Amino acid sequence: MEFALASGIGVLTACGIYLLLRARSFDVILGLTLLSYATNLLIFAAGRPVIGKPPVLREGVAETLANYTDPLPQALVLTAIVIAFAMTAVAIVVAMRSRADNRSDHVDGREPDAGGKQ
Amino acid sequence: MAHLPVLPVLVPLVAGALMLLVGRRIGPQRAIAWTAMAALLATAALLAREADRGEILVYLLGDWPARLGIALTVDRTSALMVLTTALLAAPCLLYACSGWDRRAPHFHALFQLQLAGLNGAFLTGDLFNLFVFFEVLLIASYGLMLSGGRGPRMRAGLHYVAFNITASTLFLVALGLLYGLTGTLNMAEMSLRVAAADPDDVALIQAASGILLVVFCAKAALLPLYLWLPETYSHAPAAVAALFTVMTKVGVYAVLRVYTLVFGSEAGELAGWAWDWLLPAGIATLVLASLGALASPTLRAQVSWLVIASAATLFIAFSLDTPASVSAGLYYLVQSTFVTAALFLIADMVRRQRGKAGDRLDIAAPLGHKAALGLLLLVAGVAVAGLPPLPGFIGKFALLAAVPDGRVALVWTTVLVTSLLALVAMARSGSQLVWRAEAFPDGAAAPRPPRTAQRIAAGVLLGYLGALMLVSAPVLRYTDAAAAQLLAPAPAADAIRGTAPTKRAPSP
Amino acid sequence: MKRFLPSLPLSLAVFVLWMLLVSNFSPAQAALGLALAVALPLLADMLAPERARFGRLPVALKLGAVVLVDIVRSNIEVARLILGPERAISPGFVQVPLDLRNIHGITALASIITLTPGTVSAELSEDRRHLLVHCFNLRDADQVVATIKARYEAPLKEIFP
Amino acid sequence: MSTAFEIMMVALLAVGAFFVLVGSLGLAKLSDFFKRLHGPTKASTLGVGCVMIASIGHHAVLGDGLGLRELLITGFLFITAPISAHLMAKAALALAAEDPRPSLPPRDEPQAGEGDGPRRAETGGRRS
Amino acid sequence: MIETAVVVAMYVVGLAMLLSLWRLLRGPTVPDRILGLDTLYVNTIALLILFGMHLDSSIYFEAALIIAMLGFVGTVMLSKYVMRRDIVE
Amino acid sequence: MLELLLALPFVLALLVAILRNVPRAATAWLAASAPLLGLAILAWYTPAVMSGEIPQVTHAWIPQAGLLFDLRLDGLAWMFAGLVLGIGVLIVMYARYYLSSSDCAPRFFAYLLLFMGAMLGMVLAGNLLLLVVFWELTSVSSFLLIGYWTHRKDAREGARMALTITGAGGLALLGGVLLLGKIAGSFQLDVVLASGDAIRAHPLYAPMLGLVLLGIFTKSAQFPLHFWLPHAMAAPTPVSAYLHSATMVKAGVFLLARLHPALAGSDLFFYTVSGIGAATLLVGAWNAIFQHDLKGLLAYSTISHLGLITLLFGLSTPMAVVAGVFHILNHAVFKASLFMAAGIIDHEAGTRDMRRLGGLRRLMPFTSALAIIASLAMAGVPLLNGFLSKEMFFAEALEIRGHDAMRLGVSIAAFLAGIFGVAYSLRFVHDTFFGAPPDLGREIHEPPRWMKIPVEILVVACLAVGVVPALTIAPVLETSARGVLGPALPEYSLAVWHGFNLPLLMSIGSMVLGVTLYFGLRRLFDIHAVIRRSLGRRVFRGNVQALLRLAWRFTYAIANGNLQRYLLLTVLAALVLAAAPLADGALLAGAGAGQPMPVLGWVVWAVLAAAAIATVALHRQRLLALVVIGAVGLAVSLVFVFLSAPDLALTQLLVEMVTIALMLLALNYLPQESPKGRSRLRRVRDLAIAGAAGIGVTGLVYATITRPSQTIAGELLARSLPEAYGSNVVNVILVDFRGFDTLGEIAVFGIAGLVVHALLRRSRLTPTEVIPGGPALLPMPANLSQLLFPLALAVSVYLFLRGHNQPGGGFIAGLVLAIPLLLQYVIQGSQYVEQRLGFDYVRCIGIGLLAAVGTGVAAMLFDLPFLSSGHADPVLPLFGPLPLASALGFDIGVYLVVFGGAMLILSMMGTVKPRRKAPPAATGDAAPRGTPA
Ligand code: NA
Ligand code: NA
Repeated sequence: MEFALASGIGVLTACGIYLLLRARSFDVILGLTLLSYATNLLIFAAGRPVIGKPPVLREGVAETLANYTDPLPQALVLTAIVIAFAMTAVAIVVAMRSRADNRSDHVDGREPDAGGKQ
Repeated sequence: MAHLPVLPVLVPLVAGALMLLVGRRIGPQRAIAWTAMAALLATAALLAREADRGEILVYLLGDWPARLGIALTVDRTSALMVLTTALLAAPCLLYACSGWDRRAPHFHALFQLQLAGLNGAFLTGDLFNLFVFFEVLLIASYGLMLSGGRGPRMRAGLHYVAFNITASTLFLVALGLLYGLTGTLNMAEMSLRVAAADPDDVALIQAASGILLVVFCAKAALLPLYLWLPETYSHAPAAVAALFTVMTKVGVYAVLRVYTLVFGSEAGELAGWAWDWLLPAGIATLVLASLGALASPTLRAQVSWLVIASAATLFIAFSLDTPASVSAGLYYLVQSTFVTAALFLIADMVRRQRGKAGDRLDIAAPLGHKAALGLLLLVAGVAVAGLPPLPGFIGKFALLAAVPDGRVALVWTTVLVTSLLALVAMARSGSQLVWRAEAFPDGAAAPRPPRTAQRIAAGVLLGYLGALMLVSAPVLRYTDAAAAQLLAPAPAADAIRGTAPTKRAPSP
Repeated sequence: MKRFLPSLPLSLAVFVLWMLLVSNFSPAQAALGLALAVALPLLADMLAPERARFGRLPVALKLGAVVLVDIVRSNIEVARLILGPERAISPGFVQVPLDLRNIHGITALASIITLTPGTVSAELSEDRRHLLVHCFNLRDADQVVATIKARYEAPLKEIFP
Repeated sequence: MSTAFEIMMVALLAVGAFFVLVGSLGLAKLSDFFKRLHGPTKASTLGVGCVMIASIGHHAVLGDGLGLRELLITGFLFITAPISAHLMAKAALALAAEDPRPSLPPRDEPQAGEGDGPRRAETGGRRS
Repeated sequence: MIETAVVVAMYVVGLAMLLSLWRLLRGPTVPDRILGLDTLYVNTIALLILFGMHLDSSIYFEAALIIAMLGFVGTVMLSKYVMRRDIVE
Repeated sequence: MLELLLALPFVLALLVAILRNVPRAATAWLAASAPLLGLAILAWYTPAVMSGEIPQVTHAWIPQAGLLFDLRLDGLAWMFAGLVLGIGVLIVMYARYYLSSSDCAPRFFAYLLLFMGAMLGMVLAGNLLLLVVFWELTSVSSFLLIGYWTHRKDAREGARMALTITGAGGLALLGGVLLLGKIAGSFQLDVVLASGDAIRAHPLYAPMLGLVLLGIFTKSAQFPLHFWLPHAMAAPTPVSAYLHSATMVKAGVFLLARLHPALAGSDLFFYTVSGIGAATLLVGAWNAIFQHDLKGLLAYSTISHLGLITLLFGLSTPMAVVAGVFHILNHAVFKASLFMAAGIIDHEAGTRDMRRLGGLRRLMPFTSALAIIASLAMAGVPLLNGFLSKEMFFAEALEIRGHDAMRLGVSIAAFLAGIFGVAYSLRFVHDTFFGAPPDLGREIHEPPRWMKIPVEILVVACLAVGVVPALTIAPVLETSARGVLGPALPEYSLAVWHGFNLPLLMSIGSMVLGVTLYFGLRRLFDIHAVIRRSLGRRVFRGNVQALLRLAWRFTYAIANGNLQRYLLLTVLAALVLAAAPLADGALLAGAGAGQPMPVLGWVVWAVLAAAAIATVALHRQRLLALVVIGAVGLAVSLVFVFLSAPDLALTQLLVEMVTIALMLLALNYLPQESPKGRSRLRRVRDLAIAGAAGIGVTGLVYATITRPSQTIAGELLARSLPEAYGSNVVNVILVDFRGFDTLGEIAVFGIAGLVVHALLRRSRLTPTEVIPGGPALLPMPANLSQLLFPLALAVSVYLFLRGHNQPGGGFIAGLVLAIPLLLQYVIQGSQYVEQRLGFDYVRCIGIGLLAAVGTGVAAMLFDLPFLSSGHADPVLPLFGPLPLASALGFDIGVYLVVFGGAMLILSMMGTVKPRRKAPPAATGDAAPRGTPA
């Protein structure tokens, strides 16, 4: 299972990075979204997740890591998800404004054919 | 007083939240902003005084032992950073209050939240919490930079945002791996575990901390990650760009904090590995940034490159890893923050006095209010080029004096040659902007003079430099002690881990 | 009364939902459920200009039973068609003329049509006189229309007068 | 736990899983969007419904006592499935190259006010 | 026996998910893909309930409830986009 | 008192600069008062200094770094201070009349006084670092002075050139001084001067000497760095007279004298300094002959004389040192007067070009006489001061011991330089004052009296020293030489007549040959036609241009404004730093065995991987990518579900929906498709990097999570219920253990809302495609969603309340509140919803933040740290026990911020469309309604 988890994260990372390196703002944002999935899973994986032991305490079950998975990475991922969403929102809006103001959705604000070098 | 360490975060946070309740009326917003500013200055000063007693203040949030919850840790260095930020913020706020704050929606709220983020990043002793406050300050900086802007600023903003989100993603990757390998997020606790790491884990820990290093260097604009900074800073509104000068310092600070405490002298096999990378990177960055300053088409771009150069100088100072060099670096950090901030403000005033030419260096244009602006530019230029007697010189010579014997040739050559490049660059700009200024054509009215608030703001920043020059001895004594504290992390780590909660049971 | 309890069925639904969610009955939970049952429909009412008038509970229950049976029956029917060869299927659209005028009634009808496998309500004409229905296997359009009108629309007209 | 209960549970699970599968099979197999649109209904009605009932029984007998919370899931599906089906159909109609809709019968004489009233009430706020 | 049935049912639902995924990836039209995604959500509800039975835990109920209640919002928005481009008119 | 002496010029500079609108005379007097008072103070010290005392004051500045504010008035300092102040007075006097009415006098005098202060500080400094401080200050102030006529290109260029060269030298000097301090163990001059032997024996002596000499040579314009000096002549003449004859260029030789005891005495020193000095001596003198500009000639002459002084100090014998000190004085006096004379000529004739000048002796006889006398002093004619030191120089050259070749070379150089010196002096005199009077179209007459007085004083000094040296200069020379050599001065005599010896022969020879040379050259070719372009300037400009070009090319080749490159470098940097330590296969060492993988897990894996890859494959068709990425989100939620993270699954699901909403809203304003990237190579490269990163991450994660965990989380589990009163440990961490994170997190969320609001509030963006027709009417979905709405709200409240003990909590509940509302926006339109449910989302965020902070602050009232949780269990009469945890208050804050933030973002994005075309029926401007908040 560890390998599946690790390789899933790897696939997400690879896909995310490929999109991150594209030239259009929307593609970059898609890439960042995929990367944020990857990082969330990565942090989550750092807690050595197991099946069926959610960290919600039940009566009569000893409160040890033998009975519950590590809750800390989950809390971290929650924070990370929220922050990633906030960042995505800002990035999207900036991309919209950049497109509207600069008449191109190229990340550099100009079509590669239109403008030469600086 | 017991709650002093948390106040630098709470005061601006509450102020920022209150801004949202008063709506768009500028009067109440300014009142809140200045009240908070005053409170923050007082808090920061008190904090520095407390920290200078030599003990590490540990504030256990939620009354949890440091390794379970989040602990704020105040040593001399973090107190110095908080104080620097507060001192910097006041003139920036003043400058913005001359009109920009009306034009940029939510300026005051974002400004306060940015301060909260900065202070949080300086004070926290927890690695993940550091990430969170990085994000707070970053997202507030997006707002500050872009609110009220358009066109090219949006393009620069898109770069800035995308770049930083990428860096933050890497931050999370590093955090996840480090947590997976050490099982903790508290830096003091982590330092202990890194020191005692299984030999099989060492390479992995180093890989993780390598990614972390990339993140911090990206925020601090170190080679090869510095490229985002010039366009970002030169497109930001003046007051904001001035405030941003402390943001690269956050990255430098984070490197200093993490790579002295967690991977510092106590870290066993990993002790100080990062410095081997940072010295050449810092030197290369310094050279490139100085060339950039020379090549800049505008004054603001030039100042942006100088910001990078100052961060690179800091990296050089810190990577030398001696108490004297770290101390010199801390001193240099403070002064370079003020001087580059002042230059951003001056550049803006110059820009507004030159009509369409703006702050472009390749065009001769009339300059209104030449005498005052010329004087400001002169003082700031002297300071930024590291000429005596201003603190830039003191910091530089303290740094040079602190270079250990083996590195003298390399570091001295770099620092001295780049100082010359900075000098040439500033002389060129001053000559182009002030000296070459023609008279206003007949009939053309001279631009409205810079507002008093703007001039005072720039003057205050330069005044800091004067003050810093005069009290260099006590400041350097403080930074000496701060460096000693940083480079001997064991007592700090013990203090943090050993601090007992008020009511709760301590951690075993 | 209407002012504080705009829609009794909705309030009831909220209350039932609450009690189902919290599972274990306690006076405090019941009180909270009641409070929500009053408050939330009021809030929702601000968004809904057309209030539902709900009558004839027995008819509604009977209709519910009919629909449940139809769901099971048509599920089997459609499953058989899906598993069989595709040529046996001849899909098509029909326009079902509506006598219902109440939007709640139309909504209920459309929902029932959709929930019953084999038919999907695709569009309500702009004048709300016709409902476009797609049939998975349309043999006799008129019969489909007649069935819908008789089995579902008629009781709905009673429920939502 | 009686055998009858067990058999019932297994049957419910079998039926539920079967219809979920058939729904997706239809989705994957059929050749045209509007045909496929019928598939998921099986999953969301009978498929999930049967699994829900099985779950209620399971938790009532084997777990922490009777709870009817699963009914809520079916309830919500009954509210939401028509909305999504309706909108997807509308989307497909909007994209269709040629209008597949049978023509409407000739319009009746407009009955003054009656049909328009509610519609205006509904949409009035939206047009500016 | 119930346990086996639950596990088998989970595999069947998993198969259904793969079929839905196929449609999602295959298209050909945008509504087809939306439909694939929507079905994937519905399959997930069944899977979550089965998983709860499998582990004898009701802790996954909320997730299923949320999907049932709000999972269609994505479908609605995507469809609205296809229809109008502007999802909040 | 020494402090006062030093402070005077600075204080008066400030006064002069501040006091605008006072008469020029008053400004001048104010300015002159600084050197005058300074001279008085110096006079007061004179007896003490002459008697061998060294008055000294020390203040701490940065003692720990060795930088003391230490002033020390020994003989050398005393002499230089006198020079700086004395000539300073004359210059001020002269400048008062020299400056035209359009020049800004206060600025000029302020700069001049600033420079004077810097010079004084440098000569008085008793601490080497302090000396460097003032040294650099002279560079800066001279930059200002040279560039004083800012409208002139040559002035600006000359100023920058001077600053560049001397600034570079200053930096080198800083390095040298730091090394010197390191070697000597102190920066205090006393200590350094006393440890000459140790210094010369130190292995760092050579680099130290090189750096210090670089500083000295740049400042004193030694070959080959001499070329800046002629270009500095663009400055007003008082500046040239002061800086470029008497003071600043003397700073270099001053330092040479100052550090002589510490540095001199090695072969390295001897050869380098005397070699450079000799070269400068010749190059300067030869070039001076061919200048056409009076000031240019004087500048090259200055270079030559500075070379002479340098050479003398290089020879290092006590006598040579005395001669060097002596020549410093003499040169200052005659050269200052010559510059002033040149200034007068320029002032009166309007030109300094010797090709256009001539016959001035008839038009301004008195000035001409003065200038001629001074030129003769420059040429080293007997009975003038220049002669004396030149004699001493010849004598020293002939007496070099132990280096025969050197003796010969230096002697020849000295002789040649003497010849050239006579030639250019002659040219100065002949071309300017003799011959036919020019026709310059203006009347030329004697300058104002006060402008001449300074020249008179200086020329009188030349004569006095030259005729009766023993009575005039001897005590001064002795005092100042003692400052260099200490009490043991060599025997020397300042008599005019030493008998008929070789030096005298050389003097006479050079005189004769010099005259011959000048007239010979004139005979041979037209000296006026010779245009000597400054090679140094060309090289300098070329270098600066090349540097700028290099900087430009380098900078913009790297920072080319291309985000893709920035991101690529970031990714690569991370890859390299992560891979480096693992290169030797350390990755898998220590990895343990994993858990078995259920088949169903592979299904989820397949959904995840397939959807992620499909997102990449379809990314150019953006809508499709969005549909597919939804499946990735779903798969991630499923991973969370299966691996025991219900809270995460819920959050992921909800955020997924909001994200899709966000992207769809944005997609309306972006192109529907991405154009295909032009470069296939780049795609392949990116794929390779992405693949490498993917593999790397896989390896890192696998290696990490197969190792045993050593987390502290066990303690969190154990202390969650008893101390934080919650059984959902994840939520307890969020609102209690790590509540501060959550506070930051909601701050981020709230700020995101504010940023979006700020960016979109007034913007009206144009959609890429507008589908014709009115807004979609969706009566049936609207109806159903209205039914759903209150139910969803109830679920939201439920999730909120139970969050502390079961999956749920403020964040999830906030989104469960927001998404149904979003659905209302989608189905009913934003105006419809906002008219009926008028939330002020901005305020909602503010209140939420305050609620969260307030809950934390409440703990402070109980003397507990911020965010300490509290707990109460009141039993209500009818309802039974009511468990209350303070965390609930915090969670309310989270709830409000999340709801407010999410809705603010979504509603803003729904309201940016442009004004819709007015429906046919409507008239007038149907502007969309204002946005919330
Ligand atoms: Na149906
Ligand atoms: Na002539």
